[in-house]
Amino acid sequence: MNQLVYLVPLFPLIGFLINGLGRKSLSKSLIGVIGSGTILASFIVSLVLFFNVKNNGAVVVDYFNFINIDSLKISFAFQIDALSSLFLLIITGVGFLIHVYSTAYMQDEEPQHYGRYFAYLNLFVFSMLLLVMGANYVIMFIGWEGVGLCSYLLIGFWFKNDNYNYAAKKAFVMNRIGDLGFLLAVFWLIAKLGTANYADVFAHASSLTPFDVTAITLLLFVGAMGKSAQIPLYTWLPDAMAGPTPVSALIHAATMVTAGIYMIARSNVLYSMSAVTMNVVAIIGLVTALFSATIALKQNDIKKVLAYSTVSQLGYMFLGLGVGAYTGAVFHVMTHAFFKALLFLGAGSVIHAMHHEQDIRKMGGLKKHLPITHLTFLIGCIAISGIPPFSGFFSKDEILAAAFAKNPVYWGLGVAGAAMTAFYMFRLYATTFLGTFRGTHDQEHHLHESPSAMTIPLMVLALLSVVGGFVGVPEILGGHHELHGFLSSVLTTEVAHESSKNTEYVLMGISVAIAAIAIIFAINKFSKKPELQDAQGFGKVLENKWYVDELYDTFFVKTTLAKAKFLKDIIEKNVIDGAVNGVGKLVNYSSRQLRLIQSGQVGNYILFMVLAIVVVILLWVNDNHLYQYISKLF
Amino acid sequence: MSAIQILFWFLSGLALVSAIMVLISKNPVHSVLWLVMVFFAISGHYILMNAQFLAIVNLIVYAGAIMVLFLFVIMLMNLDKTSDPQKNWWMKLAGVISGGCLLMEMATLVRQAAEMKEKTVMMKEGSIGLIGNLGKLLFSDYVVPFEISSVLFLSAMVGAVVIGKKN
Amino acid sequence: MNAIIFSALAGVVMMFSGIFTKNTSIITNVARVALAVLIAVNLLDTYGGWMIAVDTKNLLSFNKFGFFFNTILFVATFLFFVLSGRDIEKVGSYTAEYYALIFFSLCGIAVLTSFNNLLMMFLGVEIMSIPLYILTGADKKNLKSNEASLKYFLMGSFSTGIMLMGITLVYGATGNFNLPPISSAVTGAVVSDSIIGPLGLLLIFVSLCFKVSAAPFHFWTPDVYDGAPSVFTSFMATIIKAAGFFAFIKLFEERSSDLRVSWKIIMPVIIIATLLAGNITAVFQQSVKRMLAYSSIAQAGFMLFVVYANNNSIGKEGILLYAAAYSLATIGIFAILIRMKDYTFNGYNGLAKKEPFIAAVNTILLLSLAGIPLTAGFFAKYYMLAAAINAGGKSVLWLVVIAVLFAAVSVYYYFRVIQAMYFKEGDAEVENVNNRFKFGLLIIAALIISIGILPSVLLNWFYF
Amino acid sequence: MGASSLIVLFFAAIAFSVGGISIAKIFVKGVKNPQKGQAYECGIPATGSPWHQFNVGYYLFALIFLIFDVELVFMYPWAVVVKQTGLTALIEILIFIFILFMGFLYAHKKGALKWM
Repeated sequence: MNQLVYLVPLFPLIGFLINGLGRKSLSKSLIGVIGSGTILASFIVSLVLFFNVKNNGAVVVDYFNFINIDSLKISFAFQIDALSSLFLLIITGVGFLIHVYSTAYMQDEEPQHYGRYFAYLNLFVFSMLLLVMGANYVIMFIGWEGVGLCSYLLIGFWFKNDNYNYAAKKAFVMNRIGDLGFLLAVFWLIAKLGTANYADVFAHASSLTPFDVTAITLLLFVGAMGKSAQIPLYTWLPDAMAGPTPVSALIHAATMVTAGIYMIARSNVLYSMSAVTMNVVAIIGLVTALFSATIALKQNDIKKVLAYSTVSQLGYMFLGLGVGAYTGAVFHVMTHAFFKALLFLGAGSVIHAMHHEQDIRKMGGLKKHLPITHLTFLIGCIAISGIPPFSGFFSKDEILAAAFAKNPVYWGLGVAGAAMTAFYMFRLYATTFLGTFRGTHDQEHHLHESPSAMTIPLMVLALLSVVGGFVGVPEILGGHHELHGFLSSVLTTEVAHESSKNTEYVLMGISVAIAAIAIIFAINKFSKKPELQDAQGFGKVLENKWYVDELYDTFFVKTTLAKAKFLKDIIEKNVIDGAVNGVGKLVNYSSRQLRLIQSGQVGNYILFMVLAIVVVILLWVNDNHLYQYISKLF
Repeated sequence: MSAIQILFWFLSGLALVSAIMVLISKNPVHSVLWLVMVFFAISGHYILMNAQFLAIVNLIVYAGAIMVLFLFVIMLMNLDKTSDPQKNWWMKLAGVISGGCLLMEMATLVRQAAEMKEKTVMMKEGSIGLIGNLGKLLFSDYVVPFEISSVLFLSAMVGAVVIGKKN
Repeated sequence: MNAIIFSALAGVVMMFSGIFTKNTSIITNVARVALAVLIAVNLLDTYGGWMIAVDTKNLLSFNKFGFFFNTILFVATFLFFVLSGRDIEKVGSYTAEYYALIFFSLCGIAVLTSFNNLLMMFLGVEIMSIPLYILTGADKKNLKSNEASLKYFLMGSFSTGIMLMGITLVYGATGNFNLPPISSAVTGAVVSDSIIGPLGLLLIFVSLCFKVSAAPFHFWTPDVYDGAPSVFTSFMATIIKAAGFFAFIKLFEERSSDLRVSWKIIMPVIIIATLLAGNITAVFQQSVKRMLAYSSIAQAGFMLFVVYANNNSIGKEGILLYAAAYSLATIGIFAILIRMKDYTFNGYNGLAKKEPFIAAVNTILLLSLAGIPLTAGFFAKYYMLAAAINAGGKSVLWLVVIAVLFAAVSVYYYFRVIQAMYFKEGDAEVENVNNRFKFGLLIIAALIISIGILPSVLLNWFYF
Repeated sequence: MGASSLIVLFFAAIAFSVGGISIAKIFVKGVKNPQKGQAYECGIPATGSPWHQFNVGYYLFALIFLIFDVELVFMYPWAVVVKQTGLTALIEILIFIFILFMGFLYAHKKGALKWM
């Protein structure tokens, strides 16, 4: 069975090579087929592996010695256990749907850009698979960097537009800052434990001092913050919407942003050892959730709303991790992948129909023109708001229950966040689909439902969003939590203390009720008169994203640029150049002077000779204290 | 101050004075003649040190052959008083100063030297200078340098031809 | 002993060959044959073969190091004859006499490599130098050559005077002409009060510095090398300088401790001065010949390291390697320089297009002088510095650093020639380039590269 | 007598002759005029300066004379000890003379000895 393991990443790699190299020569359809086909193939192999893991447990395949420096041995090995096989399924599954979707969405690109797009997409899936399948932190880091690179390439896909490039650069820099934290943590681990393999690290984890554990986990969390866009390093995700919508769906909703959660879930043994970090993760997750939810309320670009909603949902997942509900967080990752991908693809088909118009104030009343998109988008909104029986309800509820068990205040804020989520989602839904059409005439004239290649993935994802929840129905609602059972082999779920049955019901009831109220209020508010003009007062603050970008610019970007300019102008120009040219001039000058001594008269020469002899004898006569003097000098 | 010491100081004085006169005299012929006087003084020294053969050889070879050569060269170059280039005075001054320093340095060093502490010139001892011993030594121990110096003469001969002969 | 006798005989043969035949090419070939015989005899001598038994009464002592040094210098002269034979004939009408004088100076070198007594050292230096005074003035029509020869003669006799003064003082201190016995410093008690002996040694040191054109005493070198006919300059700059260094090493191998600690002050001062004078003034030269003159001073700076490192095996190997590498390279470069119409840097413009082969060989030789790896020059410089560090330990480190810096400066003016040849357009002209000349250059380039890659090729020869 | 008396005798002779000339120079107030410089009674009046450039042959001859003069000087001690040193010294001096004879032959063949 384990011969198949290497096939999973190999297929996307082959796809990348073929599309990448042949992008000019292959036809569009062929590229599309190759691109999606390789992902489908690895999805099938992942399925096989999933059932193998389900039946006869985890498997670690070691291929060759990647790094071999005396005592440090890092092997290129894959580890397929419950957690990674689940992620494999999510990545390849959702990935495949998005690939099919983008064959249609990117139809009007020229052939070679089309090929380049699919090559980057395949490369992304390859690195994501590497990240997830790696058996030690170093292989994970390779994947970690690979996805960072691909996100940079794909965000800046339309490189002719400068601010897309700027957005790509911003994303890359922010990720790199996070990667630095991750790298330091890995070095720390290797320094302390001499190995990076998960198995060995978790086995010897107890030998680490509390300070080490906290430091490593915090640094790993910094990496996660960079990659999964948490509070300080989140500003790149909204700007990343510059990339094509399927890219946003795949990378900035389903897979890459979940890397951080996967990493923390994978090293749950370390995290559960340090309570300090757990609190930090929980608090940052919660703050991010609320903060970005508030911003989403006032955004007018369809993709920006979804981006901020992703940041807030990620906040929830980190909240889940912070309070120890690892399975809950992973469950939320899965369900979030489904409905967020669905919402993004829906938004994509709306944009596709509206000829790249993204401002919801210029849309409205699309219900009639895009029936399938409207229906699937509605399902997505309901799922994300956490209305039973949709999948969002089960995963979010599990996190909120664990949060309540940990600390009721977390639960309260969490529910407020959920309410806001419901509100802005249905604000978005109402403004775009309900009410009257506010676009230009010819836009209205061209409004048509997206081709089947786009609608089928929407329908599949909609189905998954609905069905996805039943995997983890909690006991109190009658189901037995298969996912929990499946993942328990990897994740040590330490649910604090089981609160009584009826409190559970009460909590669920309250959260669902609040969400429902928010939905109804949003629908009838925005279907009749959507907000068209710019917001004033506090709304304005929200619309401008609390001016966080401007804050970063003034504090970090401007100061570093100023420093760089200083170094360039002052240090570089006169100190270093000056020194180098100075030496050249010195040699030239002294050479001219020395030349004059060579006067040509023998008299001079003998004079110099005699003087030299006098000096030599002088040196010889009082050589002792001269030597002491010199040896003191040197 | 026995007769020998008087003679020694007289000869040294003579040598020094005539050496200086060689430098100072304007007319090259005069300086050559003063040089001859220096050689006489040094031969005197040799005799004092019981090296009669060396004294005579010095007189014959130096005063005889080499001085004649110098005179011919001077005649050849038709040097007379006015023609030699007037060196600027500071060059002469520098020359005197540096020469003086060297002289002073050497003199003080040699004077302090342990071996030379109280001895004056070893007068009239040592028989190495006598022609008999010298000959014996030359043809027994120092044969090799004797033969090799012949090479020196050959190269001098070739040199004379190369430079002297007008082809 | 063979080398001395046979070189003198060869000289005589050359003298009379001038009389019997007027055809210069025959004379050149006779000279080459004579030199080949001389090399053969010397090799015989080295490997214990037939040796004319002469009781040298401890005035001369023959050891493998001396013989091997002879061989290197004789082979270098042989290549010099092969390459620049034609040009010697062009200098003046006394071709045979020039060869005779060269052989006599080789005889002087043979004496110098085996002296064991100050008298013999003086004789060796004289026999080596006097023919050179004449060779410098060989081109009687050219005023510069006469001026150079007179200068060389005056300075040479001045330095010989000082050497004799030194020898007499040493004789005064030690009572005999044998190499001043290794001061008891080596055996512990430092002879502190003896002044005459070390002073004499110092004076000899000064005159040898002159002979080898070390810094404060190098002033004669540029004028003499520039004035003399290029053919003899290349002979003087390489073989005579190397022999000078050999005498330097042989005399100061163990005796440097006589000068007590001042050796550690005087030597670095001289080395730095030499490197400074040689490299810095070379930077600004317009004529390649004068630049090569200064570069020979700079190379002397490097060779001084061996003297500073007094006796250690690396030093011995180093000087062998340096003599070979430096002589071969300079002979080759001069051979090309002589055949150039214009000696200035502009004269070399565009040589690569006109004569690619010659330009290539010239580049290899220049690289070797600059000490770029894969050429003999690199290992030579490496051994020099290694010897210094091996002997001097950490205190010598700063000196080595300075040397390397000056080597970097030297790269500048060596590469100016290469730049002129390859990157500048121009009408560089090289006269009568025939196949034999190219073949000779090829041999030299091959030797330089082979020694560069495998220095042990040369050095093993020395050990077994 | 001894060496020192020899020197005294030698310098007395010089002093005697120089004394005579200098006394004449000091006390005689000779008047110098061009006529006095004329040829005594008859002869072509001297024109130009007495200095005239010597022929290079003189220089050549002086050089060769010097070489053979030194050769002779080396033979002198040989002559003194020829009885004690016997055969070896003879061979040595013969070699020496032979080499220099080579030199002489060379000079002769090269025409160095021909007087212009």
